[in-house]
Amino acid sequence: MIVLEGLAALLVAVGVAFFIAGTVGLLRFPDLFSRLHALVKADNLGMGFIAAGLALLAEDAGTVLVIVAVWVLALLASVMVSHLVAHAAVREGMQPWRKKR
Amino acid sequence: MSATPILMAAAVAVPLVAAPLSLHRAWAGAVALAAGVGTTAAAIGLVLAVARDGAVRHALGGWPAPLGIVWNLDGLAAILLATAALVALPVAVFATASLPREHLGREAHRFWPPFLFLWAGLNALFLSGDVFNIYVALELVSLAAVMLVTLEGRAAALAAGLRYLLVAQAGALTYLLGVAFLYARHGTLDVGLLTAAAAVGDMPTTVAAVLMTGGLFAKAALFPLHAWLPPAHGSAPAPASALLSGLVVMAAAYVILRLWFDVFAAVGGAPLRQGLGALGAAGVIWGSLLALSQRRLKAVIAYSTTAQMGYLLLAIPLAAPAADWSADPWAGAIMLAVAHAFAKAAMFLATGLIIQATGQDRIGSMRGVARRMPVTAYAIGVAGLTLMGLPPSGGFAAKWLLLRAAWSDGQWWWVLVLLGGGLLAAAYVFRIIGPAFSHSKARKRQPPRPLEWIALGMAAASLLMGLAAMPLVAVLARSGGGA
Amino acid sequence: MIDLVLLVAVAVLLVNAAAGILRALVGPSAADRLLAIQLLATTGIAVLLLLAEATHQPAARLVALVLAILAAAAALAFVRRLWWRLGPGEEGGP
Amino acid sequence: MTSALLYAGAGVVLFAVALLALFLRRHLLRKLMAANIAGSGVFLFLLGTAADGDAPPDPVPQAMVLTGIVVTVSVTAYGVALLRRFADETGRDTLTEDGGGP
Amino acid sequence: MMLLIDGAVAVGLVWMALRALNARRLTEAVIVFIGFTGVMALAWVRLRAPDLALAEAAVGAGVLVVVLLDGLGRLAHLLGGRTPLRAAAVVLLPLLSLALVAVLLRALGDLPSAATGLGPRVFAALEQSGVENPVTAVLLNFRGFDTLLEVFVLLGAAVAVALLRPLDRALPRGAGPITAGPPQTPMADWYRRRLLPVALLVAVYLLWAGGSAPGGAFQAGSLLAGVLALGLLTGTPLAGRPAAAWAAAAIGPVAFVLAALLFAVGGHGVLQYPPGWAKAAILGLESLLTVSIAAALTLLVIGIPRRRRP
Repeated sequence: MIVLEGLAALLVAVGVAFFIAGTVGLLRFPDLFSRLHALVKADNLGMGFIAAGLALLAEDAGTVLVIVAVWVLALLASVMVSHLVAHAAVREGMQPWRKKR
Repeated sequence: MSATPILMAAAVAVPLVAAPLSLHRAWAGAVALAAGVGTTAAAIGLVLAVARDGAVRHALGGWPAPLGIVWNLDGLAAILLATAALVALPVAVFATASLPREHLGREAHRFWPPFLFLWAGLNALFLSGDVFNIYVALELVSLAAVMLVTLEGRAAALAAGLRYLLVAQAGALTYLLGVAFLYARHGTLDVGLLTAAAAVGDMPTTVAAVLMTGGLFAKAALFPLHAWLPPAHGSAPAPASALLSGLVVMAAAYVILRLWFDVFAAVGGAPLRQGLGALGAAGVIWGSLLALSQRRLKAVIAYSTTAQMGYLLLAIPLAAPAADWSADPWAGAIMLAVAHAFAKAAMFLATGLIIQATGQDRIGSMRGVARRMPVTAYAIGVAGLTLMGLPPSGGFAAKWLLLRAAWSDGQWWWVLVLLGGGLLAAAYVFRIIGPAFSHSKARKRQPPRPLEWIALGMAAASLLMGLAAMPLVAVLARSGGGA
Repeated sequence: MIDLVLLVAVAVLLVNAAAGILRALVGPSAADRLLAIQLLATTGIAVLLLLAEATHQPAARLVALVLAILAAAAALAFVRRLWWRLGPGEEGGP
Repeated sequence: MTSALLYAGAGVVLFAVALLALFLRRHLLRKLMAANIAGSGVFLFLLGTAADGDAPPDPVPQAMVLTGIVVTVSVTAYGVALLRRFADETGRDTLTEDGGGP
Repeated sequence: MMLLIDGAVAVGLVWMALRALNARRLTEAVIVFIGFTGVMALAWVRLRAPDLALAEAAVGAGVLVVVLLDGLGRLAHLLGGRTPLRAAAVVLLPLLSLALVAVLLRALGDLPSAATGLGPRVFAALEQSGVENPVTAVLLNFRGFDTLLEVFVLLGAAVAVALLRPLDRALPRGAGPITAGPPQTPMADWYRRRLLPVALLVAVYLLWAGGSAPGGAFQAGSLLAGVLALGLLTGTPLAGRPAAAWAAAAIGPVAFVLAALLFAVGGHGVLQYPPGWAKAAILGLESLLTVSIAAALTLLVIGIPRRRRP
C-alpha cells in the first residue's frame, strides 16, 4: 500500500514539474508557435503523469475509467486547440521567430 | 379541496402556457386574447374568493414554509391581480388594433410573447410570499419589460432597453444579496416567518433591508434611481408603455411596501423611515419638475410616473406599527398605485393615438385634439384628474387617506408634499391638455373610434375608483397580517 | 499523508496557473492570451482530479470531465468568431 | 476564520467591486461582465454563509444559486445579443449619457 | 493547507475580477473573465457544492464563452482604446464602494456562526421527496416553483433574442447555421464527431445521476448546449426542422406548468406530486427540462443573424 502511495506521489510530483516547465516556456519563449509548443506538450505530459498517479490511488474501475476519459479528452482538446491556433496564426501571416544574427 | 388554489394556479399558468404558443405567427393574437380572458376571469374569481372567505395561504407542492414556497393571497394580492388583469386585457384589445398601424406593421405579433411573460411574472409576483421567489418573478417581469421596450428596434429604443436591462440586473442582484443576508441571519425565506424572526431588527437585518430596498428602488424607478425610466417608457409602442408605466413599476414598488409592512416593520428607527419618505417626497417634486420641462408628450407622462411612485413611499414613515393593510397610509398608497395604473395606461394609450394621428411626439401635437378627437382628449383630461388628485378620482381618495394619516400623526411636512405634488401635477397636465382646445389646421388621421373609447374607459375607471374606495378598503382589510 | 502531497500539488499548480495568467496580461497577441486560458483549463482539470482524491469528492471528477469536454470551446470560438475579425494589426501592438 | 467565511468575504468584495464597475465602465460588454461578476459575488456569499464545517452545505442556498446562475446566464446572453443589435444599428458600443446610472 | 488553497482561490477570484473589469484591452478582459468562471467552479468544489461546480463549468466553459467571444467578435470593428472615465465618478464612487465593502463585511461578521439554515429540514423530508440528491429535491420538489419560473426566464431570454431581429425580417423559424468564419479544417470536424457521443453519454449520466448524486437537468442541458455550440463553431449547421428547436425549447417548461395545474385540478395542491408518483414525475420532468434547457441555450447562442450588408 505504502509503495503504491509513494509511487503515486512521485508521479504527481513529476506531473507538477512538467506543468511548471510548461509555464516557464509559456512565459519565456519568443513567439506564439514555440509558446504553443511548450504549453501543450508539457502540460499534457504533466496531466498524464498526474492522471496516472491518481489512477493508482483509485478504489474502483469506474474511477479509473473517468480519470482516463478526462485525460484523453484533455489531450484531444489540446491537439485541437494547438492545431487551430497555429493554423490560424499562419493564415494571419504570423512569422515564426528566428534567431537574430 | 377548494377552488381557490386552482384559480391562483390558473392566474400564473394560463399566460405561461400561452406565451410560447404565441410565438406562432398566425395564432399569436387569438392565443393571447383567449389567455387574457382566462387570466382575467381567474383574477376576478380570486377577488371574489377573498372578499367572501378572507385571505388564503397555499403551500406549493404541499410543503409549508419554511421548507416550501407559500402563495399568500390576501386582499392586497387580490386587488393587484385584478388591477393587472383589468389594465392588461383592455391594453391587449387595444394592441390588436393599434400595433399593426403603429410602427410594428406586419410584425405586430411580436408583442404577444413579452406581453404574456410579463403578465405571468406579475401574477406570480403578487401571489408570492417568499423573498427568493419574488426575485425570480421580478427577473421574469424585467426580462419581458425590456423586450417590450425594444420591440420596435430603433436605436433609441435599443439604448433605452440596454440601460434598463443593466439597471434592472444591478437592482436584482442587490436585492438578492439582501435576501442572502436575511437567509443567513434568519434561516427562512418566507415573508410571514421572516416577519416574526426579524422583529429584533439587528445589524444584518438592517443591511438586508437597505440592500433589498435599494435594489427595488432601481426596479421601481424611484428617485434617485429613476433616470432609466423616461427613455425606456418613452420609446416603447403605446400599449407597451401603458403596461410598463402602469403595472411594471407598480409591481416593484409593491414589493417595497410589502417588505416594509411585514418583514422590516421593526427595522431601523424613525430616521430610516423618514429618510425613505424624504426620498419619495424628493421623487414627487423632482419628477414633476422634470415632467414640466419636457417637450415630448410621452416624456411628460413618463416623468409623471417617477413623481407618482414617490407618493407610495410616504406610507412608510406614516405607518403605525401593527396596523393592517386597510390602515390609512397603507390603503392610501395602494389605492394610489391602482388608480395610477389605470390613469397612466389610459394616458399612454391616448397619447399613442394622438402621436399616430399627427405623426409627431410633441406637446404641440395636442393642438386641436379637443375638436377632432374629443374622446381621446377626454381620456387624457379625466386621467389627469387622478394624477392631480382632484375629487372624485381614485387619486383624490388615495391622497385623502395619506393626508389624514399625516395630519393625525402630526407629520405635517408630508401634507405639504401631497399638496405641492398635486399642484405640480396640475401644471404639467394643463400643459398637455391646454393646447388641445386651440385651433389647428394640421391634418390628422382619425384613429379607430373603439380605440379612443378603450382609453377613455380606463381613464373613467381611475376616476370612478374614488367612489369605490370603501369596498376597496374592505377587501384590503382581508389580510390578517399573513394569517 | 498522500492527501497532503496531493494538496501541495494543488497549491503549486494554482501558483503556476497564476504565473500563466501573466501571459494573458502581457500578450502581446490575442492568441497568447488564449494560450493562458488553455493553461488555466488544463490546470483546472488537473486540480479538480487532485481535489476529488484529496477531499473525497468523487463528483469533482465529473466537473473535470465536463471541463475536458468543453476545453476546446474557448479556442474554437476565439479562432472562428473573433480572431479573423480582429485582423493582425488590432492586437499586434505592444 | 474558516474557509467558507473567506469565500463569503470574497463574495462581498466581488459584489461591491463589480457594482462599482457597472456604473463606471462605459463599454457595454464590460458592464455585462460586471453584472455577471456581481452575481458570482452574491452566489459566493450565499454559499459561504451556508457552509457548516465539513458537513455538506445547506441545499437550499445551493438551489437558489443554481436558479440564480440560470437567470444570470439568460440575462447576459440576451444583453450581448441586445448589444450586438445596438452596435449594428448605431455603430457604437457605449451608451451616450449625461452622467449618472449605468 | 486547505486554508492556503482557499486563500489562493479567493484572492485569485478577486484579482481576476479586477483584471476583467479594469484591463486595458477588452479582449484581455473577456479572456480573464472566462478564466474567472473556471476558478468559480473550483470554489464551488471547495465549498462542497459539486452541483454548482458542474453547472458553472458547463455554462462558463461552454455557452458563456461562445456568447462572449462571439459578441466581442461582432464588436471587433469598434474596439477602441480605453474609454475615459468621468472625473467626479472616479473619486466618489470608489469611496462609496469601499464603504459598502466595510458595511457588508461588518454585517457578515455579525451573522450567527452556527448554521441556521433549512438543511436539517431538507434532510428530514428527503425521503418523501422522491429523490436522494437534496439539491434536486429542493429544485424539483420543495421549491419547485422557483425552478418553474426560472426555466421560463431562460425560455423568455431565447424568445427575446429571437425578437431582436430587425422588423423587416420575419421571426426566425428555428436554428440556422452559424456560417461566418474562415474555412474549416477537416480536423475540427473529426474532433466534433468524436466529442458529440461522449458529451451525450455524460449528459445522460448527469441527468440520470441527478436524482441521487450531483447533477441534474440544468447541468446536463447546459453541457449539451455547450457541445452543440462547439459543433456549430466547427462549421456544421444544426440539422433538423427549424420549428422543432422552438418546440424543444418550450416542451419542458410547458409540461412543468401543466403538471402543476393538473395536480391541482386532480385534488392535490398546486405543484404537489400525487403520493408515490414523485420519483417518476421528477424524472420525467427533468428529462424534458434537459431537452428544453439545451435547446433554449442553443437558441441563445445562435442569437440574431448578422446584419445584412446594405
